[in-house]
Order: sequence, then structure tokens, then C-alpha cells
Amino acid sequence: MLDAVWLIPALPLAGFLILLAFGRRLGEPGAGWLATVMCAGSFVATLVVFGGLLGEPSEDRHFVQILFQWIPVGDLRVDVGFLADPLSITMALFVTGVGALIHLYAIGYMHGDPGFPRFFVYMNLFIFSMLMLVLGNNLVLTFLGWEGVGACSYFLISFWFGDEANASAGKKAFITNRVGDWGFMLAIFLAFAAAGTVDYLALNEGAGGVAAITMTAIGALLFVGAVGKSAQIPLYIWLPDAMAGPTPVSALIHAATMVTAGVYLMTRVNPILAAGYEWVPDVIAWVGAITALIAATIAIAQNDIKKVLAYSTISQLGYMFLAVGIGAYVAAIFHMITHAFFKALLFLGAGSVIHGVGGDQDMRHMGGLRKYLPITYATFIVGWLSIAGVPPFSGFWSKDEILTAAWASGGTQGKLLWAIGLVTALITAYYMSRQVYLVFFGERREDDAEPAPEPEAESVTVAAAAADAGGHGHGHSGEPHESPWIMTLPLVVLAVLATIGGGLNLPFGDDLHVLEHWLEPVVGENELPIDLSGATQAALIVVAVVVALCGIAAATAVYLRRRVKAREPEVLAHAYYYDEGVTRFVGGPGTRIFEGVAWFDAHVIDGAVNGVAHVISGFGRRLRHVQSGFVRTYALGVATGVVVVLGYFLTRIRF
Amino acid sequence: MNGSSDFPILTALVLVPALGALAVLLVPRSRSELLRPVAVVFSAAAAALTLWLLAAFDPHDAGFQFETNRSWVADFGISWHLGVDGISLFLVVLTGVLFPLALLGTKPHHDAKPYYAWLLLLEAGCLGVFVSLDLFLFFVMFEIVLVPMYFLIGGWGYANRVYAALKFFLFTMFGSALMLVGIVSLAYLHRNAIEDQHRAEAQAIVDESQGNPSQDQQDEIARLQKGQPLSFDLVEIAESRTVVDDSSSANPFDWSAARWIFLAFAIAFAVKVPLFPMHTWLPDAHTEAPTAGSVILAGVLLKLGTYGLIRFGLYLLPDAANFFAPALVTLGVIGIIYGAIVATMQKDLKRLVAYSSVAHLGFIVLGTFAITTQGLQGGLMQNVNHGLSTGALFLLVGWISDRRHTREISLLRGLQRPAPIFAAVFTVVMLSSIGVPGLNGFVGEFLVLIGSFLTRRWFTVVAAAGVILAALYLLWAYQRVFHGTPDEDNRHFPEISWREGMVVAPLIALIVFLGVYPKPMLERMQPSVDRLIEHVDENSDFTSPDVESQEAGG
Amino acid sequence: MIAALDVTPGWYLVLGSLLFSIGAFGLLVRRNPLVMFMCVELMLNAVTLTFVTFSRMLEDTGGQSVVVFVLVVAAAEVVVGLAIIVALLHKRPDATADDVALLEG
Amino acid sequence: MSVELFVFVVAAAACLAGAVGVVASRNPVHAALSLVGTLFGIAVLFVAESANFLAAVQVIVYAGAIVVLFLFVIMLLGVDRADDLEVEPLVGQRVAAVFVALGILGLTFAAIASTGYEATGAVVGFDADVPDVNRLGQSLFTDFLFAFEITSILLVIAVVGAVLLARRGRREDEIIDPGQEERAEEIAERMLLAEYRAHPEEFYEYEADEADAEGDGADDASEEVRT
Repeated sequence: MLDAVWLIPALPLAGFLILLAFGRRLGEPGAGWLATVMCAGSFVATLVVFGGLLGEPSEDRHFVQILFQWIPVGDLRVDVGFLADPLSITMALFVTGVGALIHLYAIGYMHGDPGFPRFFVYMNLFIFSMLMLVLGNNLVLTFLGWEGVGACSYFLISFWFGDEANASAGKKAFITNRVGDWGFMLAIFLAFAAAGTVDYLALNEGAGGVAAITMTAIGALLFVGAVGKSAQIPLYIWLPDAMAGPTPVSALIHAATMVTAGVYLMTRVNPILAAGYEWVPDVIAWVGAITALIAATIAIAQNDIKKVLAYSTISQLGYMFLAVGIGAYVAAIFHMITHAFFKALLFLGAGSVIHGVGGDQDMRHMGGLRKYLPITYATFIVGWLSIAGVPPFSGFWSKDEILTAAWASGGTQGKLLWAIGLVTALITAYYMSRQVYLVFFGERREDDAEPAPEPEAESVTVAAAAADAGGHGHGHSGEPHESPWIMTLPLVVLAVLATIGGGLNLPFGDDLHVLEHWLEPVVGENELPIDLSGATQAALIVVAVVVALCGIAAATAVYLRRRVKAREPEVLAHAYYYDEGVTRFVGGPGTRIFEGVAWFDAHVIDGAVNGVAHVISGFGRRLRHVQSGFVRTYALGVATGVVVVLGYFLTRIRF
Repeated sequence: MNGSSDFPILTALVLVPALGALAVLLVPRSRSELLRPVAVVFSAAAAALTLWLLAAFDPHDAGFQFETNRSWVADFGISWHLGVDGISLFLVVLTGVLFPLALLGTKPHHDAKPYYAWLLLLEAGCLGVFVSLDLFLFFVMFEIVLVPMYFLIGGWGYANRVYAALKFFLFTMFGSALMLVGIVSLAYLHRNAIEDQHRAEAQAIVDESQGNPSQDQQDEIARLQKGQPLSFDLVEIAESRTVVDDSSSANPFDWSAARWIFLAFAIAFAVKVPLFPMHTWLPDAHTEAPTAGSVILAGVLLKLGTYGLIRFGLYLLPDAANFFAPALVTLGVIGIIYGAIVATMQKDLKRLVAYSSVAHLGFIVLGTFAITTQGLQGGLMQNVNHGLSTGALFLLVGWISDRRHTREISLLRGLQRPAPIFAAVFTVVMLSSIGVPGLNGFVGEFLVLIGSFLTRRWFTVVAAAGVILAALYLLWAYQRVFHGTPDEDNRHFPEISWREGMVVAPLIALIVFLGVYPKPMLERMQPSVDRLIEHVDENSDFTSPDVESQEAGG
Repeated sequence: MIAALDVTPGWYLVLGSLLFSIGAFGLLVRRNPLVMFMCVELMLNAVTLTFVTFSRMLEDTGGQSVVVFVLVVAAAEVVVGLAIIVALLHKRPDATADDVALLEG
Repeated sequence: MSVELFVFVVAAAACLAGAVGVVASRNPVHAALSLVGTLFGIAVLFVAESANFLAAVQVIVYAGAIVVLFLFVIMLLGVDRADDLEVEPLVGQRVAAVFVALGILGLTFAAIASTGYEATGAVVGFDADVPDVNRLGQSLFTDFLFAFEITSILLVIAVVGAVLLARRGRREDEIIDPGQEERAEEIAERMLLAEYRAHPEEFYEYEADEADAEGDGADDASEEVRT
């Protein structure tokens, strides 16, 4: 059963190749169906392997399958091999599962788009890369997937390349990721130089043997990579722009799977983090916490329905890193899973809304949609409650576990992190409720389509989305209409998952910690022990619930009841001007530096060469006139030569 | 000498294209439609020979294979000495593969006959450089390469071709002159060293025979005291280690002859590579050359430099090479960053690709002078990768400028709309050039970096940043050229034709194959590279790093 | 006293050098190509004189043989040179050596 | 005062006078004549040095042939008018010439003086009673045979070259028949007339063309005549 692991990535790869060859001939919707089937098949394969792992006793629940040697050079040996253990399989499960659902959804969403087959080519390639990332048994293979998903995200963000903004958004994403990849690569080199291997198992075993400082460096560098991929401060700027891509892409890549790769990587190498100095995990925790808070605050003032979700994604990822930092790996993975459910749900819902209203993404033009889009509305509500942290929805349990762990990690640092997490939870509940009220409640405000005062990048993105709506056939802006079943079905499924997902790891009683026991063999010894009295835990839970409800209540007061005037500060709408600042720097001084270097090349280096040439030719031009053409002048020269030679020989004479 | 059949394949390899050039010249003016087939047939024959070479090559032999060694100019000990090892093998194959594609890729706009003749002569020269094991022969081939390229650029190039051709010629000549000095002085020093050695031996015999040597001792002495002939044999000079870097005085510039000679070689090859300060001929030459010329220039000619640095640097003068390695690595890293930055700012698509070559070649130099097996193999592989990806890029750019009669990036927009397949091909090549895993570019870059990280850690940290810049300039260029909505001029951009597809297909196939399964290539390089590193390790104070190897899982 | 005025070969040599110098001077200062040629002849004769003198001093006939060759060369040179001059002066009867400066760089 | 001294002084005086005459006389004819003086002086000195044959050859070839050739050329071209020696177009030429001449003179003097007026070479020695003609022939046809043969080739080449240079080749475009020119003009006029009859409306530009074409033709012709 375990031997089927190679099938997991192989199926999407096959789909990719087939679509590459015959995608146009398959056309619509055949291409979409093929891709979906491949993805689903890979999900089934994952289930098979999962079953196989369940068969094993928990201590040796890891299985390595080497396909072939990839880069064998001297001591370096990089295999194309898969590591199937609880962590990777868990990841693979929800990647393929959610992926299959989103593929299905996309068949409906991309209906009528001229690039329909191309879209699914990219999607399958993405699934393949993501699975390589997850299942790879060594850093380099993970890096392959890592870059692969980056490339796919580049393709998919700039999918509607007709608009420059989409193109630059994709480019921005790829390059920002590359900055992180720089750290990742250095980490690989350092790992090889220090431990002589890039293989996870060997590394994690040998982690103790290597100098702590080296391990610290490796961990820190890997974290740099994770920051880039998972859109943490300071490299988060690409994710909001990435919303330029089609909504299924936002749901799959920029919410559920790819952006969580950083968390996965950190969890994967937890022994390295443990072997290094303490400050690396602390940095991770703080970066995560601050990112969570900042992104949440920004989300308050966004008006683009997808932008809100994008910032909330960043903030949720911050939660996960917070968990990783304090060593609550299980909580991190747990939140990753639930987040995959509800955030995918929310994005797909948003997509359904955009699809319903004909491409407009500005929430201020929506409202009262609940009677037009009943299913979307219902499922969106589920997602909302889940992310807002209202029991019994899944988001509540995972988030609460992180908060508890933060509290339990002890010390003022633990308390501080806990407090930040709590505030973030409050804000999260607030802005999500705001979104729900603006979109679904109240009455329609479609008519008052005043140009929105937004950062230009954002507005362009909206225009792009509008263009894309125009792109697929029915961009009418008349009566909003519910999406076809093919789009609502995934919504329903995800809603169910988002509701019951919390059951994976309920805090009551040890035997309910299913996920924890399942992940035991991977994170076991480095997992932060939760030694809190039941009372404390209960208290924490209550606090969390209360906070979430407060947030919702506040939003209700502001946006539903209109009791309080809505306050959406410019600075938040502009995301603290960080992105714009970066853009201005790159466009200004950065470009000028580059131009300076180019000028140096063209004028100093090349100029030096041409200068030499000019000097020589000028010299020749002067020397030319010596050749006067007068015979007697030449004769004079000859005679002078005679004199000189004569004199020379005379000096040679010995008397 | 292993894998040798009685058939002198290397000689044939050098002669076939030369004969092809002759045949092209013999085609009557009236049958000018035959020119192209004839040229293609001969270059294809050469390609077939190289592939046969690849097949017959013994992967486990570190030494030179298929050797032929005939005396050429006996008085000066110049010999027709050819051979390949794991280091030169793939460069030979690359040359053999690229030329037919370059011939098929584009047609000359005029004067087809000399055009094809020059190209074939060029191929002969390139192959000769890679297989010649005699210093003088190497030099001759090196120069033979120069002339056809000069005429190709000057005769069939774009607007500014004459300037570019002259610049290219002068730069390379400047280097070759130094190289000739180095070669000759090396040969003489070698001869003198051996003669001194013999005199000492003779003296020893005289001493131990207390003045009255026996008959055979006298013969021996006579033999030893006979003057030695010159020898330009690369292998002999390199293995006998007669010219060593023994400069040990406190004065840092009191250099031994070996260092000066290495410096001469290094400058000659640095011009060809090109390394940072000497690179300025390259953008002009690449930009002004006809498409086939650019492809060959980037794909093969630049490799003459890197190959020379390995053969004449590490192999011939290991200790001097070790002395200068830091300087060369520094230049390489500067080239990586600098080339990328300048490329970003180019307005001309072809010029941009040309500057990207500077960056890529910087990686190769870095890997070469990291003197680790990973670095060297990565560098060698990067040679091939650069030949494939940049060659393909030049083909594509050439086709673009053939269609649109401009290479100005600002005049090209949204080409992906009218020509999606063209764009897809370009994307694959671009990603390979950026070094995205799964394509060949990554393997080479990764090996170079991981290899150099072992010995030149901080250089590597900087060089790795070049990977970011590579993404920057290529993606930006791609966005400006292929993305966006096409304006009136670009709306009717023709899709890639079948012929073009057939030309670029092998390149794409190789790009993917080497990215997914480079092992066959790497394992053929391994023995020779390891032997070279041992050679350097023994003959210089360089000590190759030892990675305490743990059992890589599985 | 009279013996002091014995004519030694040195006198001939001095005369030869004088003639040579005068010829050279004339060649340099005169512009008329014909006269320049005559100056060349002067120099040649100076040399022949010297040769003959040396042949006498060393009792070696070789010197005289060389003079024969000088004569031949002079003859040939004059023939060709005068032909050139004819061709030149035929077009422009008042041409001097300075007027023919086609080789000016 | 011995005979030898007397001969030398007179001959030397003649040589120098002639030489100065060649350089200084404005008229080429005078120059040529003074050259004769020099040549005779040299011939006399040859005799004084018992090189009788050479003296004879000197007189015959030089004075007889070469100088006559000079005079012939002068007369042929009729360039026998005095050229002024006051002007010197080349700046500093004369000063330089003086210095060079003095340089040569002084250096040769120094060379001669440095040997103490004695030959430093190895004395070969020949018996004086064999006539110099015999000796000369001996050496020419033994030691210098090869050079001697070469001189013949040299002379042939010189002759050929002289002929080629002197001969004025006829150019293709040269008009042989004097009447040809007029005929051409006549034909042109007739063509013009025919054109005008055919289509008078286009006539004017034709007229213009024909006119200046004709003009060109005329100019060419006149040039031909001049050369």
C-alpha cells in the first residue's frame, strides 16, 4: 500500500503532461474534468498511503521510497525520493482534497474563459509541485517543489496577462519569493557543508551531532525562505497583489496550500530548530505574532472583498508561525488544516459572489446579497464563524489551541504572545463580520458606484477582475444570481469540513487529541508540553470565546445596526504605506542605482576601450603628415640616416 | 588510451566540418539552393560523430580517450595530439549539437556560400580547440575560431556590425597574443628544466663513477647531455610538473615564471569568457552578430574561455592557479551581480540576453575555481546549460527580430496573445536560464553554488543573490515583451513555424532531460574531475575540503 | 719638403668624400629633377674613385670590378630615371621635384 | 713638384670645380657640362691610379653616353631655361642640407684620419706587370661571374622599363577620327528633331537633357584634344 506513494505526485504530473499535449483539443470542459480527476485520483492514492501508514505501529510510521538518484556528485547525493510520514501525508491529504474541490469549482468559475485549458495545465502542475514539496525526502527536492509552486503561482497570478497589473503582480510574487529562496538555498548549502547530507531523516538524526551555531544558522536561513513563501513580515507584500489571479487560484495557492509551505517546512525540520540556539524560535514566534496583528489591522480598512481575505490569510499564517515558534507544532498543523478548509471556503464564496455580481470586487457596491445567493451566503456564514473563532466551528478549536500553547509556553514572552494573539482574534472577528455584513446584509448598493479611494495597485486589480469577468461570457451586472452546482458543491463540502474539522484535535481529554498522537512520531520530542490545569484551559477558552463574540458584536454595531460611525483610517487602507514605500524605493533609488551601474558599463568601461582606440587613431592622424610626399624631404631623411649610421660606426672604431 | 578504435575519430571530427566548408565552396553558383543542405549534412555528420563519441566514451576512465598523437612540426616538437576526457567530452557534444541547429535555425539574408563556409570552418575550429592536447595546436585552433566569427559578424550582422566585429577581434587578439607568449615560454622553460635535470643526473653518474665511467655509463652521460627537443604537449608538460610556482620571497610581486605565465593565460581566457572588466566586447558582438553567430558565440565560443581556464589553469599550472583563484572568483562574482544589474537596464532584448551571459559565465568561473568536485562539475554542466538555454534564447530573439525587424523591448508587447506556443517555448527556456528546479539550469547553478560554498563561503552567499537578479531581469523582460495587450504592430505576430519548432525542440528536450536526470552526464564527468582535483591537491598548497559524509537516506 | 707633398692614397679618399658631400648637398637643394640626377652621378663617381683607390692600396682587382658594376647600375638607373623624367616633364615642362607629391599622407 | 702631384692637383681641381658647377649652375645645360668636367677629372685620376681600362670606360660611358643622354633629354623637352635658386619652398631644407653634407664630410674625414691614411684591409697583391685589363677580365669572369651575368638582366629590365615609361599608350575613349565628333553632334540633333516631331508636349525636358548631355560631350572632346 505504501508503495503507492509515487502515484500521488505522478497523477497530477500525468494530467499536466496530457493537458500540455492535448489540452486545446480537449477544450472546455474536458480539460477541466481531466485535471480534476487526476487531482482526485491523487487524493485517493494519498488515502491509500494513509491507510498503509495507519497499518504501521506509530513509532516507525515513516516510509521512504527512492525513485532514482537525481544529482549524485561526490559526497553530495540528492535522490528523487518520497518520505511518507504522518506530517507529509496529512499535508498531502488536504492539498489533494482541497485541490480537487477547487479544481471542480474552477470548471464552473473559468467557464467561457479563452485560456480555460491553459488554466488547468497550470493547476495540475501546481498540485504536482506542491506534492513534491510535501513528499520530498530531502531539502533539495522540497526546494524543487518550492520553486515549482512559485513558478505556478507566477503563471496563475499573471494568468490574465492582458493587463499589465496582473503581469507585474505575478512578477512581484516570484521575485519576492526568490528573496526567500536565497535563504533556503544557503540553508541547503550549509546543511550539506556541515552534515554532508540534505536528507531530512539523516539531517534530523544528525542534528544533535552538528555544532549548535551551525544548526541555528540553518534554521534561521530556512526561516528566511519560509518568510518569503508564507508571506510574513517583511516579505508579505506580494500576497495582496497576488489576488489579481483568478479566485480559485487565490483559494488554492494563496490561502490553502502554497503559503502554508513555510509552516510545513519549519515543522519538518523541527529537530534542527531544537538543536539550534533558542533565539531562532523566538524570532519565529514574534515575527508570526506581529504579522498576525499588523495584517489583521490592515484587513479592517480594505474594501476589495479578496484583499480582506488576503490580509486575513497573512494574519492566520502569522498565527501558525507563532505556534511553530513556541514549539506547538501540532497546533500549527491543526490550524493549517482548519484554515485550509475555512479560508478556501471563504475565497470560493467570495469568488461565487464576484461571479454572481459580474466581476465587481468592491464590497461597497455589494450588500444584501443573501437573498440572491442563498447557498453561497449560508456557506460563507460558516466560514465566517469558523475564522472568527466561534465554537463549535473548526477555526475556534485550532486558534484556541495556539493561544493556549502560547499561554503555556510560560514567561512574560508567552503571556505577551498570548495577548497579541487574543487581540488579533478580536480584530479578526471584527473585520470578518464587517465583510459579511457589507456583502450579504443590508440592501444592495450597486448603484452608488463612486470611484473608490484606493491605492492604485488595488483599483487596477479590481479592474483586472472586472476584465476577467468580462472574460468569461456572462459579465452582466443585472440581477445577481447563484452560481451553478459545480461551484456550490465544493462550497457545501468545504462548509461541512470547516464545521467539523475541529474534531481532529479536541482539547477535552487526551484520547481526543487525534492529530497530536498522529503527528507524535514527527514532532514528538520537540512538541511543547501543555501542562495547564483544566481550569486554566477552560478559562482561556472562555476568554477566547468572549473576545470573538465581542469582535462580532462591535462589527454588528458598526456595520449592521449602523449605531456607530465606521472608522476606517487611511493608514490602514494603505497598509501602513509599507508596500507603497517599497514600490517607491524600487521605482526610485533602486532603479537609479541600476541605471547608474548600466551607465558605468556603457561609459566608463566601454568608454575606456573606445578611448584607447581614439587616442591611437588620433596619434596616427598626426603622424600621417610626416609623409609629406616631397622627394627631397625623404632624401634628407635618408642622408640624415647615413650621417647617424656613419657616426655610430665611427664610435665603434678602435684606434 | 582507452575506448580507442583504430579509426581516428577525433581527427575525423575536426576534418569533417572543414571538408564541409570546402564542399560548400565547391557548390556551383547556379545550384545555390544546394548550399544549405550541404552545410547541414556536414554539420549533422559531425554531430553524429560526437554522439558516437558520447556513446563509445568509457565513463570509468579518468584519462584521455580516443587519443591520436602524430608529429606535426617535428623540429619544434609540435604534434597533432588529440584526445577527450570527461571534461571536454560534453563541450564537444554541445558543439556538435548546436551547429546543425544554428544552421537550420536561420537563413543568411545574402551571400549564402561564404556564410555557410565560415560557419563550418568555425565548427572545425571549435571542435579542434576542445580536443587538442598540444599547446600549439590549441593556439592554432583558438585563432582559427577567431577569423570566421569576425567575418560572420562583420558580414552578416546588424547595423553596427563592423564596429562590433573589430572590437571582438581586437579583444580576442589581445588575449591570444598573451597566450602565445605564455605557450612559447612554457615550452622553453619545460625544455630547460628537463635539460638541467639531465645534466644533474649526468653529473651524478660522473661523481659516482669517480672519473672513470664505464662504457654504458658514458653512453648514458652522452644521452643525458644531448640537448632535448622542445615539446608543446599539454599532457607531458602538465604531468612532468617542471614549471612550478616556487615564488617564496617576502615581496608579494616577486612572482615566479609560472605565475606570469598563468596570468597571461588567465587574461587570454578571461577575455574570451568574458570576466568582468574584459566583457565589453561581448554585448556588441552578441547583439550585432547574425542569429546563428550569436547562438554559436554564446553557446560555444565563450566555453573556449572556461575550458581553457580549466585545462591551462588548473591542470597545467595548478599552484599558480591556486594562487590566483581568489582573484578570479572575485571577478566571477562581480560578473554575476554586475551582469545581472546591467542586463536589467537594457533596452535591446538581444543585448539583455548578452549581458545575462556575463552573469552565467560568472557562475561557471566561480564553480571552476572553487576546486571542489561539485563546483567543477557544476561549472562544466553550466557550460552546457548556458549553451542550450542561451543558445535557444538567441534563436528565439533572432526569430522575434526577423518577424518584427526590431529588438527594442519597448516596441514589443503582448506577444503571448498572438503566439502562445512561441511564448511557452520562451518561458521554458527563460525558466531554465533563471534556474528553476526541474530544468537544467538549476542543477548546474546548484552544484556550482554548493561546491563553492565548501571553499569560498562568502563569495557564494553573494553569488546566490545573483539568482534573485536573474529572475528580476528575465521576468521583467518577459513581461514587457509577451504580457500586456498587443498593439497594432504586434497583433499579427506569426506563431512559431514547424521548422523553428523542429530546431528548438531538441534544445527544449535536452533542457528538461538534463534538469530531471543529469546523472548520465555527471557520472561521465566525475572521474576526470576527481583526477583533476587530486592533481591540484597534490601539486599546490590547496587542500580540497572534506565533507564528513553521512549516509544519505534510503 | 717636396717629399712631404707626396700624393698618398689618402688624398684620393679625401677628394672622394668631398665630391660625395657636394653631390649629396646638391641632391638635397636642387629642385630640377635632371640636376638632381647629375648630383647622384656625382656621388656615384665619388664612390668609384674611392673603390679604385682602395683597389690600388690593397692591390686587389675586386675594387675595379665593382666600379664596372657601378657603371652598369648607373647607366641603367639613368635610363629609367630619365624615362620617368621625360614622362613627367612631357605633361608639365616646368615641373620640379616638389610638384610631384602624390604620396602625401 | 712631381708630375704625379701636378696631375692630381689639376684633376682634383677639375673634379671639384665641375661638382660645384653641377650644384650651383642655374641652367641644367651648364650643370650637365660641368658634370662632364668632373667625369674627365675622375678619368684622369683613374689613369693616375693605373686603372687605365676604367678610365677609358669612364670617358666613353659616362662622358660619352650618359651626359649626352642628359643633354638629349634637356633638348627634347626644351627645359633649358634657368631655374631660380633663391627660393626654397621646403622650409629649412637648405640649412639641413648644409649640416648633412658637412656631417658626411666630417665623418668620412674622421674615418679616413682614424686609419692614419693607411688601408687597414689585407693586402692581396698582384704582379704589376700584368695589364690591368687582363686582371679585370680575370676577376670579372671568375669571382664576379654571377654578378656580371645578373647585370645583363638588369640592363634588359632597364631598357624595357624605359620603353614602357616613355611610350604614351592610347586610351580607349580617345577620339581617333577628328570628324567623329561632329558626326556625333549631328546625330544628336537629328534625334532631337525626331523626338520633337513624335511628341512635342514632352519636348522641353528632353531638350534640357539633350542640351546638357551635348554640352558634356563637347567638354570631353575638348579635353581629349588637349591631352
